[in-house]
Amino acid sequence: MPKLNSIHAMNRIQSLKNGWNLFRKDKLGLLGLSILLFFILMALFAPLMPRLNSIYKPMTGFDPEVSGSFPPSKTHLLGTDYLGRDILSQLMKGAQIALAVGLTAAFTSVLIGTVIGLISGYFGRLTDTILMRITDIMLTLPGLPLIIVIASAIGKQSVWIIVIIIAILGWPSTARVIRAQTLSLRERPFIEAAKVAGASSPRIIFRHITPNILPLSFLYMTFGVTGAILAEAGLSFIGLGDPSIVSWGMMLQWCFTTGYTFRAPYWVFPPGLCLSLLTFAFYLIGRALDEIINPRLRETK
Amino acid sequence: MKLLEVQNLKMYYQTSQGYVKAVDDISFQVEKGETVGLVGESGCGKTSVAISILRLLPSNGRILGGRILFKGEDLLEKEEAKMRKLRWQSISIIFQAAMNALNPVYRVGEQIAEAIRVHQALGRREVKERVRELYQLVGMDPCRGRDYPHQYSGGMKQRAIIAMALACNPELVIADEPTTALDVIVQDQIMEELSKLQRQLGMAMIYISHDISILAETCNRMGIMYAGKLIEYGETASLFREPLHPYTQSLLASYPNLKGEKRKLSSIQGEPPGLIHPPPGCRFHPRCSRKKTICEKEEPGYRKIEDNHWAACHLLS
Amino acid sequence: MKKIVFSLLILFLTLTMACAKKERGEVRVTLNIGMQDEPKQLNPFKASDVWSWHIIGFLYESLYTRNPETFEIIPWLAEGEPEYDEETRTCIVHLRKGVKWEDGTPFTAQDVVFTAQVLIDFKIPRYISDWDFIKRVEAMDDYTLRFTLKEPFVIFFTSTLMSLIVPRHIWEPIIEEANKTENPLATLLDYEITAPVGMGPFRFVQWRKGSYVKLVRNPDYFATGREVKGRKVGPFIDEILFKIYRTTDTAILALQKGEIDYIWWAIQPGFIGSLMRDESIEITNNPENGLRYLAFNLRREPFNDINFRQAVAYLIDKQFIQTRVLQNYGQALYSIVPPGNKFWFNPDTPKYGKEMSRAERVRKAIEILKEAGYRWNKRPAINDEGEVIRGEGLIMPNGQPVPLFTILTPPADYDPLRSMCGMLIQEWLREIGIPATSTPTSFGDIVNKVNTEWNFDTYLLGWKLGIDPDHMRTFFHSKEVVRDGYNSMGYINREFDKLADASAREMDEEKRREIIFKMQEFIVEEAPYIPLFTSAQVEAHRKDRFTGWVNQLDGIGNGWSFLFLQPYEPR
Amino acid sequence: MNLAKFILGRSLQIALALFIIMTLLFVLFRVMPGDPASMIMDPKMPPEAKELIRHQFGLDKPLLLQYWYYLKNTLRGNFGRSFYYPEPVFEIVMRKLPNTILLFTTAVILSYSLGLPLGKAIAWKRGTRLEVGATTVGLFFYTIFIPWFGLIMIWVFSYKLGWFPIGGMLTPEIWSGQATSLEKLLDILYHLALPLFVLTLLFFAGSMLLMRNSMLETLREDYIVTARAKGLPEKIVRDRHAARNAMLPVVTALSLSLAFSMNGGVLTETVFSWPGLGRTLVEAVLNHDYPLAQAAFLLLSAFVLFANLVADILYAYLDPRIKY
Repeated sequence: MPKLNSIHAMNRIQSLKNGWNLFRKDKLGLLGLSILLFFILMALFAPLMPRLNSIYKPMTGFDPEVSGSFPPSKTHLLGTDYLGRDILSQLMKGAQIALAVGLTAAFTSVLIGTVIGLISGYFGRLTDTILMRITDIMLTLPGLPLIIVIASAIGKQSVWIIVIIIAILGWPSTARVIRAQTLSLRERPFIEAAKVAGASSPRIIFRHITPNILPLSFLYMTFGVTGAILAEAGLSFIGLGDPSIVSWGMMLQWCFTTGYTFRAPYWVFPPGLCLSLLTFAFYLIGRALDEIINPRLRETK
Repeated sequence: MKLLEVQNLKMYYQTSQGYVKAVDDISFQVEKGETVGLVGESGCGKTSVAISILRLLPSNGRILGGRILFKGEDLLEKEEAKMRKLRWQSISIIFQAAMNALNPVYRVGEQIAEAIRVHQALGRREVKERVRELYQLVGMDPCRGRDYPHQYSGGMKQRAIIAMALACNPELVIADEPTTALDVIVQDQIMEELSKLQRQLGMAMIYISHDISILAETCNRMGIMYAGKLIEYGETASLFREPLHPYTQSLLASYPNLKGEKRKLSSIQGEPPGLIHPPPGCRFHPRCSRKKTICEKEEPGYRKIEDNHWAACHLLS
Repeated sequence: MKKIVFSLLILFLTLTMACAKKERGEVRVTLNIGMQDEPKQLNPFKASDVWSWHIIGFLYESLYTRNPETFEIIPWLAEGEPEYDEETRTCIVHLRKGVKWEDGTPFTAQDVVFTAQVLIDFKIPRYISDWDFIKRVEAMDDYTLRFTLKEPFVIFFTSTLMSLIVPRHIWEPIIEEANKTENPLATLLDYEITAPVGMGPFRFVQWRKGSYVKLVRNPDYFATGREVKGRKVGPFIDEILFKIYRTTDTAILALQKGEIDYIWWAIQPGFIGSLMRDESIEITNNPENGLRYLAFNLRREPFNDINFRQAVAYLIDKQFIQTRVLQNYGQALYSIVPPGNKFWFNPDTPKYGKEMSRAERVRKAIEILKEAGYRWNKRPAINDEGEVIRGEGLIMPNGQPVPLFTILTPPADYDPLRSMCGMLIQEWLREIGIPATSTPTSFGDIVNKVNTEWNFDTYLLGWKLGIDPDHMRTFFHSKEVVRDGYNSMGYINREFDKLADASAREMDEEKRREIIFKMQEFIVEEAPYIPLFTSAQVEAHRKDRFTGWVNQLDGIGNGWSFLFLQPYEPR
Repeated sequence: MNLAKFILGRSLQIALALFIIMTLLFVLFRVMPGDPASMIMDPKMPPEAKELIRHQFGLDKPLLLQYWYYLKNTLRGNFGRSFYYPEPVFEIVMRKLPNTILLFTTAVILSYSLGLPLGKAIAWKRGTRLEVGATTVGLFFYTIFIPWFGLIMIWVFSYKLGWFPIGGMLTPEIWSGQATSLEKLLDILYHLALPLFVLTLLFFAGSMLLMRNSMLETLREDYIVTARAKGLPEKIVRDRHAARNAMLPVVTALSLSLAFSMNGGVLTETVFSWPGLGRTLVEAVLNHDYPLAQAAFLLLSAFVLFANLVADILYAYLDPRIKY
């Protein structure tokens, strides 16, 4: 039944080009995309820094001239940390880590969420009830505390373990949405047709339903990235991060534990700002995508 | 006397892709106490006409031209506050989506009472009494006023909405697909109910529907809309007897005729055009089986065929 | 709605601001001390953390104590030197008369006998090593004690006689209760003390968990008015308020705002810069009596090879650690006794790699390994510019490659210095193809793997030490190679055992010192531990509030400081 | 649906969730590889004490029996003794719980009472600069890294301006002296102000954005057009018809976002040294005080679940479709 004000409901955007045309009109989305591009560039250029000079190794580049934390100078554009390591190169390395952590964790959790949502939505009945009950419960658990507890039980402080934990805990919201979408897709005529034509369940799921929910999964991934990056940073901040890795959270943790918090703004400010900006960027992009994928949210009717 | 005159109305929606020309240069009139039908496929601009009359446009809707005279006064020039007084008091509307036209969190009776309170200085008891009356008028148990919308069946909701539309004794009621969501039996009941009420109360009505057969029995006059244009307008009998526009003809052909003879349902080829870049010339030409070269280039003007029967088609000249 | 919320907000803000400006109350001399954590407990038998002892230390006293400057032992609750008789292995100690517990009960020899009996009978883990060689403690009268030793151990004087004494009349019922339970020791240790009765310079008043602990001056303190090293013993402070700040940052801010007068923990170098600029704050820098070290599992290859261990010792750039990681607040360490312990510290132990450049260290390490029969898949080298060209695949003399091994370090939050050192050592070792991986691991895990399971390669931990160097005996003696023993490395050397035993029995200080020196050389040579550094106890206090802080090994937060502190009076 | 039935159903779900959490904790700390004893026993304990605890927790029994003991103990509030503090864990967490409730609930209530009207207002003014500005700022705060933001707040308001305390919950001078209860109350509020502000700002951003989106959805509903067609004044359409309905999904989202908000709660408590459960959890984990960490987490989850229930009841109250 058409709604009063959806008289000219747009056809579902199928081609990427149309999507991009819509995205281009979203100024906040573009802002997000440009911030993200900036950080991608940062991550890409990160390996170049140590090649310039070995003092730009983020972890072990101790500048022999500088023995402590100093404000920005010509050789160290953003200053140095307490061991005389270059903050800029750490920041760039941090971008790499943040993107890697965020994307891997988000991808994995969305993958899990999508599969669970698909199974739950497609098969329905008991499978659905059980899976959705679990999902509901998972959704009501406080995430970061759970990650903290699991990380402490495992005891090893490795960034990949953190990623795995985040990934495993992050799927429920995706699963829910994908399930709802699958439920509505399942009733569509073309699925019926495929069933009548004798297609097997996996075939229907992968050939017919999955392509239709992928945009939604992708959308949830952008939100997932935000969550994963913040979770890793939060863990690092409270001291459960991976000390063998230069992440922004670790940079902050080093700064705090060595007592430069209020003394070295050039050291505290960049990682925190980068974290906030990168997550902000992913959120903006996600929001813009949301408006494309869910036309109901779009301004124009 | 003419109750409502719509003159050259243009109403567009602004979108990121350009203007959606939902109502493009439409004129028609409604006499006092008369029933006028507007027919067309969904998305042709019928509802846009309705909400233009009430000036209830969504934020991106713009009226870009024309006049809407209600009892001689141009509604488009009225201040918002005066317009608000006029809504419901003089012109009320029954929306197409009965299911969603009632606010789910308030009692139905309260929603009707709300409309009365805004427009009439009545005491609490009087309002209550009026609501009871209205319930009885549409054939419902007044006690149901204490229920919430979700406790109503579809038909009941529609009746409640009708009751609400009649709350302030309006001079004109716009019924926008009042029965689409209901099953056939209820549809008939509601339509009968409405006709009865109209006769009883003597108000004018505009019926909007995609189903030409429903309107045939109730409307004095009828307008056929296609892609934002009113392509034919005339008295119902005349229009049924001699549909002028090819679109009207095929529209009539797709429904059982008045006598109830079953005819082969012939559907019209193709899809209605998008309204951002409607086809040049006659908007129907891409689907018209009898199109001429001129149809692609020049927009047809109205041709008066009989008294009160007009159509816009190059074939008529 | 909006208005209500807004006006509530305004009200809330004005109230809180008004509250902030409120005056502080009556004039009493209060010393405000910032602590990082609250005491775990006030039970002196169980408490093992510094925060608890920061409080408990004020409440109880011991028979003897150490001079604030020379660390020589001086009588405290006791009167005169202990009278030791070598023949009978007995020792007579006389007690000072007229000392009272804070509830007015007189302090007698019975309290000491009782305390000793509890420590010995219950084998209280924290104290038993100081008491298990004591055969008997008897009260000959109310003010005379006789200790009978099973074996002569020098720590009798340096540790045993310095144990805290608890009041018998308070603890006797508790002990009786504990004895009735299934596990008396656990009951005693878990016993929660809420209102401790002591006799120290301050009395316990209140502890609001998570926020503060309050102590007030003990007006009957027995030592008040005595002179020690030319200074009059106080306390000259009416009360002490211990405020708990979880982070150094907040404590520093509180110090700068004058909310506290002293931060009772070592602050990280990063804070010092901003504090130096503050006129009213003084930074003290005292050596710490402790060491951080790298230990090997000598049960495994190649750590059982002294050559390997020495090569590692050469590769570790302790000076780099000192200048960078410690920012020169602390010292590279070349012995098992920290240099701050001046009497016992042996300055002439072998100093691997001291004053050597990176290239020289690497060259030396390669040389040692080559001579010992090690080979490489890819030999590390040093080019003309003195840069190290990385080697790969170190192969042991037996033809096996050196396995990938771990350096267990505590996580950064526990000790940023050690986890950072772990990272550095990993890099230095890898340069010449030693496949080390620094693995930050929770402290509990390390303890479990190292002490209980002996399932480790190398680890990086630290010790906080006493003045007496007896710790060397416990760390490296072969009898400690037992589960949960101190010698987790599995270091067994009979020659060292002999030296260690002698050091414990030697009652003559000068002779003992020679033995202790020898032990230091021995261990550094053998390198079951590689001592890394001793950090500095850098502390901050306000100069405009109190004067008279006593600078000591381990900082100004010592008992003497609080006995001598006087309110600052500007001249 | 019947309200009582609804609440009962939700309570059962909460009970189930708690049961799953307990099981999860059991699996994590007892079954995972490594010595389970080391997770519930202080490595520094004397062997006799270890033996006692081993017995008490049934570590010498088969796993299933251990699980049974564990459930029984936990349900009785016997979380064991803390490794770090010489106290039963139960007492510690119960002392911290009110502080968390105070900070968290006040922040939630405050942020929603500010965020909902503002979200409503900016949705109504869709497309204006105000809306874009508020949305952008809201999104920024929604994704900001809380510890960093908290520290900046401390630096500005406590350090530079000196308006607020740096952390903690009370002023020792006031509480250890003879202060009246009012003064003590005000002292707590004074300490509460800054963490509350930070947490409120973060939640506020979320609630505002939620309300905005929900309001935008609602404004497309047909009954809004009906309301406007009825000639109702805009304010009534906005507040009575749109906002009232827009609240429903917001309340649903509230109950889902509570768990998420707790992340911010934990970090805020840590940064501001607020002696709540979140910081207790963090400290317990850093101290390897596993019994305390488990209990803090369990209680934190229970609190979130309970808050969920409250949100659900609120929803049932707001939505007549559930009430009857």
